[in-house]
Amino acid sequence: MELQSPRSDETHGEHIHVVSPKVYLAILVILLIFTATTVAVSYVDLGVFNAVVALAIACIKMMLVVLFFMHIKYSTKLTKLTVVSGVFIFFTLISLTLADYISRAWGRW
Amino acid sequence: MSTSTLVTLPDQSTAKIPKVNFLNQENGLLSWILTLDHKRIAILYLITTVFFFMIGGAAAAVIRLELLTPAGDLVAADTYNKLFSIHGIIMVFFFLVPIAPAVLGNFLIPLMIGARDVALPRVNLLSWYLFVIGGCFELYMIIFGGVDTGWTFTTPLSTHYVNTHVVGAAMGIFIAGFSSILTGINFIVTIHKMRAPGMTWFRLPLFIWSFYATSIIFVLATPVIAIAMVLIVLERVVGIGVFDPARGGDPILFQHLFWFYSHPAVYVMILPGMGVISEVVSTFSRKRVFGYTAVAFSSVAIAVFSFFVWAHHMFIMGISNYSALVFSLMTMLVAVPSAIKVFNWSATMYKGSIHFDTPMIYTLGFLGLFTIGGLTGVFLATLGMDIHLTETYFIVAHFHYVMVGGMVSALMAGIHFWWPKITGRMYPESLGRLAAIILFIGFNLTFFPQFILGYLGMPRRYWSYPPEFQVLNVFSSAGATILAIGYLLPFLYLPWSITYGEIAGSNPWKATGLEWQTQSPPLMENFPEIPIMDHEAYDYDWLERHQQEVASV
Amino acid sequence: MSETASTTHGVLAGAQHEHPPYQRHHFSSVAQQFDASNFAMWLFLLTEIMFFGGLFTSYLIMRNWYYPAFVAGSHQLSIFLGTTMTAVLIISSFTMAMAVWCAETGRKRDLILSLSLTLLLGVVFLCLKGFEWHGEWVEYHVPGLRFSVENFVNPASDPQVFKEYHDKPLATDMAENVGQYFFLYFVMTGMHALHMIIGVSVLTFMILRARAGDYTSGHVTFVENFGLYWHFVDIVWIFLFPLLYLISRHS
Amino acid sequence: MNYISPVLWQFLRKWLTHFALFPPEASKMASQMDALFFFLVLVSLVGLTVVVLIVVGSSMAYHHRRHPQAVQIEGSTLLEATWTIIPLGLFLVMFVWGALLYFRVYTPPANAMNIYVVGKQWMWKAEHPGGQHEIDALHVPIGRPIQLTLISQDVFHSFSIPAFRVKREAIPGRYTSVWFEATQVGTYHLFCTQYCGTNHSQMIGEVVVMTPDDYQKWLAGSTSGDSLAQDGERLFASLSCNACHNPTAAARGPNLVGVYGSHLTLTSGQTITVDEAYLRSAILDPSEHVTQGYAPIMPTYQGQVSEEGVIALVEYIKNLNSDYRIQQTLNTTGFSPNIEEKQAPAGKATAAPGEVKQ
Ligand code: HEA
Ligand code: HEA
Ligand code: HEC
Ligand code: CUA
Ligand SMILES: [Cu+2]
Repeated sequence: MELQSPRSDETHGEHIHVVSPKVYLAILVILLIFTATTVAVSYVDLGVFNAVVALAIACIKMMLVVLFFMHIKYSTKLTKLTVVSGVFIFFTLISLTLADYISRAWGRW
Repeated sequence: MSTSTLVTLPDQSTAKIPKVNFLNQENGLLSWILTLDHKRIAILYLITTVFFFMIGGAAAAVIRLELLTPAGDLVAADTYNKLFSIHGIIMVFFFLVPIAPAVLGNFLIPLMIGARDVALPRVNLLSWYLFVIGGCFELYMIIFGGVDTGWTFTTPLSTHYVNTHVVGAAMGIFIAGFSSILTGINFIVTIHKMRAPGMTWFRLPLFIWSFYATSIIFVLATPVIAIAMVLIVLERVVGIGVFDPARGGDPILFQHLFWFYSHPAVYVMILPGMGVISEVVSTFSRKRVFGYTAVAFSSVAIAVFSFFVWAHHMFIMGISNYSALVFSLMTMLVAVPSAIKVFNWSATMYKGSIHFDTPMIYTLGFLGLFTIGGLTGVFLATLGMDIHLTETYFIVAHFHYVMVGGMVSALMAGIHFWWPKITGRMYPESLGRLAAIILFIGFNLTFFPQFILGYLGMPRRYWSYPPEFQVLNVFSSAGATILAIGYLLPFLYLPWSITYGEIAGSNPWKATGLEWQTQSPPLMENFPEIPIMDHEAYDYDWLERHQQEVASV
Repeated sequence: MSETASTTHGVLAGAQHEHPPYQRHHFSSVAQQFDASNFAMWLFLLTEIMFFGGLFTSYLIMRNWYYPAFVAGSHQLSIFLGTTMTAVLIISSFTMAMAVWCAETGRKRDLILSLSLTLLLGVVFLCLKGFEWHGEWVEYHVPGLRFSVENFVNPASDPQVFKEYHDKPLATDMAENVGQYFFLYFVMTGMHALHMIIGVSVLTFMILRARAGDYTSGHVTFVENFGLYWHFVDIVWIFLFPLLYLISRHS
Repeated sequence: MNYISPVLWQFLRKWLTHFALFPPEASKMASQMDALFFFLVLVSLVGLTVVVLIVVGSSMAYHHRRHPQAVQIEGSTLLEATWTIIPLGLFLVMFVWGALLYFRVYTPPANAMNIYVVGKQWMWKAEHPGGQHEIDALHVPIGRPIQLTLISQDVFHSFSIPAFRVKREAIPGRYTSVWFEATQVGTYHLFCTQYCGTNHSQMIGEVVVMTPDDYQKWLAGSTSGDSLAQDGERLFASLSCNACHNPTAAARGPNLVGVYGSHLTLTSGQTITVDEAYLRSAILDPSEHVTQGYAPIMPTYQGQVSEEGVIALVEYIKNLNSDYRIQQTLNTTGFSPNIEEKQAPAGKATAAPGEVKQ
């Protein structure tokens, strides 16, 4: 094939992976269930864990959307790496900033 | 191999300006301002950023005049504050951050990787327009009274205590920020997806690696200053916000957000220069770059590590001592890749066959000045030392050494190096060398005394100062005059050369990059047909064989 | 590799091949074009992550400093409205995903339907949001412009919320800090709404183009990329919802 | 030269004869800082020399006329490792040394004499424990560790004494501290180094270092009558803090005797140590940290006391070691500050200094 370009690293399929509507529907249902759960859990007193649980559920929901609605599960390594690096720098911003606040001798913590 | 200077290559004496090239392929103002061609957009950027450089330079001139005498006698205190604020804002956000990526990067990335254009030409044009709109905000702000917060917009000064055009300045930066973001996205996509066949990652010129690193910073850091600017504007408009200590906010939070961008941004202001230096050192030593992989990865390392060091600008500003430790350590780490690069460039010259054309002279200047600037940066990163040095002229000297001595020298090297490619003509070589030498001398005279001033304790952003600092300040101002001449010379001979310069031919420096294997100036679509890369970068043997082939055809 | 063999002629001088009309001149293939713009979209979303990153950082710091104020502020928001908005947005993400599927499989009528549903849900979300903002305005909860600490120093002055949560009165200095909560609330939901408005505008434009059959003839890039954007905006809300609405709802 | 400025000529001569590269070393820290500086300069010179030697050496040896054919060298892992590891090692040494110094400058010794400094646009106001106030000046004795507790009333300022090699930002809404021990009698520059608006460059003054005897004389000569703690005591009465904080059984607030330096448990379960910063915060944002066992009823005094007033109150509470003092404030009314031994001058009686009249 003379058209096969020798571009080295990224392999891209000729066609995008088509995700079936059934998957989408399943994800929708799960997302709605999680939404209900997070609301319900917020009415239970878990102390600091309220926030933890709420964020954990949000993270799961995010993962579902990213993996399926946004097709990351079916995409190239490059795209996956892109997403991961974005999230990583996002956490750098948050964690290093908060680390400063937490470690102050007397801040407002 | 010929021993004559490179400028008189056989190729050159017979060369003609190609009949069709990107400069004359289409005509009329509209064909320029609506162009999608990356080379034309680069030229649009060149014109606008140089315009902003003049504004910033004019402000610098008045600053140095004012500092000639200890008393604040030339301009009012307010005016002085506006001058250095405008100088900093314009020089950083509207000159040095955009000029290298948007001019050199735009022009060269597609040519170097063998593509017809950047991946998203329309986005490219859009980013120029955003830049111009942002610039208009700044011009409006300057004309209608300026801003006096310093380029760092320290809260709560900028939000509650000054009544100058902070909103205008912040909006300008916000909009221009999106221009940077779009440029960054465009470059990353282009480098990933548009490389010519055979152009593997490790065959890319090192220039591309450093622009890739720059683009990472553009994409990940710029949005944070965008939101910081939005919060400043909101706080000024509604009177409450997260930065206001009187209403429960925290001004140091602003520092975190600001420097999260602005520290990586200083590497935006040096990485492209490092790319240029790699090309120039190699070409004029006629030798492959020593340790390609190390130089390539150190660019990426600088970009990645630059995200973990921002709080070194806040060592005495009330961050926790433990945080200060971590950030100081990370700063030490980020300095190492720069050191690797400097040594690798030096080693590239070893056993080379060195030509001292203008770009090379600028490069030699870069190596010395960047090393001094970088090492004094390490002084500042050393926690205890920073207590004494911070907020003095030592910092001013540090960052002018890296930004002006380093980056502007590299930029000059780059512009001179690719000028024949951009315009098809040579500039007067002797004037070029003269300007480079004047720049070097003027620069050192201007900014070296500031290191001493800083250690003596002269604070920065001072409109008047105690008389014992005067002598060094006069040296500095005298140096600035020489520096200005060094800048003005290219302003004269480069435009002159567009019409009167010798015709350059496609590869006047006998360089190996793909951009030199096409005509100068190139066609709109860069290459008559997409080239295939079948050799390493900086392969001078390949070049020789290739040229013989061409000659024998 | 076949590189050396093919050095004699350049791969692909554009004119020799048949191009679909939507392939732009500087790309050598449709796949390359799709890859490039898809990747560009992802990079753009990275910048969006960082853009909201600054806000999340501010939020976390203020919330830890002024937790009681954030609880009191949060209690002022209607959980019913918030949950409804979340559901609406999630469903709209689903319809958007379906739109991508329709485009990929060339179903023009279904595509228009999915896009229209997405648009509708987006508009519903914005209306609910506007309704909620209006409520805050009426109740003097807009810091800087129309703000009063009355509801927080004297929770009983807001019988509805009081009946549900029996909030203890806040000291005036803490009550002032509810301003920080609402400042962040307005900035965060405002930025989110701004993204929604942009999304809704683009959707309108897309529906028009879809009717002309633009996306169902193989050129799905635009739909796919817009889908990414829409899902991203959804994700932001997925985080805003617990952070702003669900602070200590028990009590 | 003469033409530019006669002053300049004079200074050029002076400068050439004295050639100052360093500010005077007038504190214990100064020589340590300079030692680090010399080390840094030395390492940098070595590094720079190496680079310059390679570059200039190659330039001369391999000029293309002398060396027409370049030798292509791919690289050398060994060499590259060398110039990665050596700078890294040196940088780490700098880091450790610098960190040690940093902690020394920002960790005041326990026996330091505390002076409060308030920065505001555009002046420095120093408050000595004896009640002496000075503006844009700071008098300190030689040979005694001095701690500065800094705060700003408006924007960021930065308190810098180059001769002592110390500097610290004055931050709105928060105490910061720095310390030094002067070693040389003399007058030194005091700068505001953080840009703070129009007259930033005028926010300067002098630091006067005196022998202990001179210092005592100066203290005696510039006292305004009351010490900081006495000012605080007056405020404590006039703001009716004593209405709740008193030794009676009916007191609604905790007894403040000996609270400074103690460990408190808050309703949030956190334990904290009471320092100046905590006291300040307890007065201005009381509801942020309510002490266990008490209702959050203490009103905020934000906007009612100036930073100087807060300092006076803090100093008062710090020095409270018996109920007797509080009893005193209960016995007097806020408006007649006739505190024991001294008769307050008439006319000063209307409002305690530091109280913001609205
Ligand atoms: C182009 C811009 C640029 C670059 C590249 C740098 C590079 C560096 N900078 Fe600089 N910096 C600025 C621009 C830049 N800086 C600006 C604008 C400010 C001030 C902002 C303001 O407040 O207005 C600033 C301020 C600044 C501070 C804050 C000071 C303060 O506010 O108190 C610090 C502190 O750590 C710092 C450190 C460094 C370091 C460690 C590097 C390193 O990356 C340098 C690495 C390079 C080298 C180290 C040289 C090469 C090394 C060798 C050749 C090895 C030598 C051999 C041996 C040691 C054996 N810089
Ligand atoms: C890219 C960045 C960049 C560049 C190129 C420069 C270039 C120069 N800068 Fe500056 N500078 C900064 C970035 C830069 N600077 C920043 C970020 C600050 C901090 C601001 C702040 O504190 O907020 C600063 C601050 C700063 C100060 C400190 C002010 C203070 O703290 O009080 C000084 C003082 O000497 C100075 C001087 C100079 C000089 C002499 C030049 C020279 O190199 C300039 C030489 C150029 C010319 C002289 C122009 C040539 C002439 C023309 C093109 C024609 C002009 C037309 C007319 C005069 C009509 N700069
Ligand atoms: C209405 C009563 C009241 C008044 C008036 C009052 N306080 Fe308090 N104060 C309290 C209560 C109750 C607490 C404990 C709960 C808390 O920490 O908020 C307290 C706590 C404190 C604390 C923290 C120490 C500790 O043990 O918790 C300090 C310091 C303090 N007050 C100082 C002052 C000063 C100074 C004033 C006057 C300017 C003042 N108070 C006025 C009621 C009051
Ligand atoms: Cu105060 Cu500068
Ligand atoms: Cu930095």
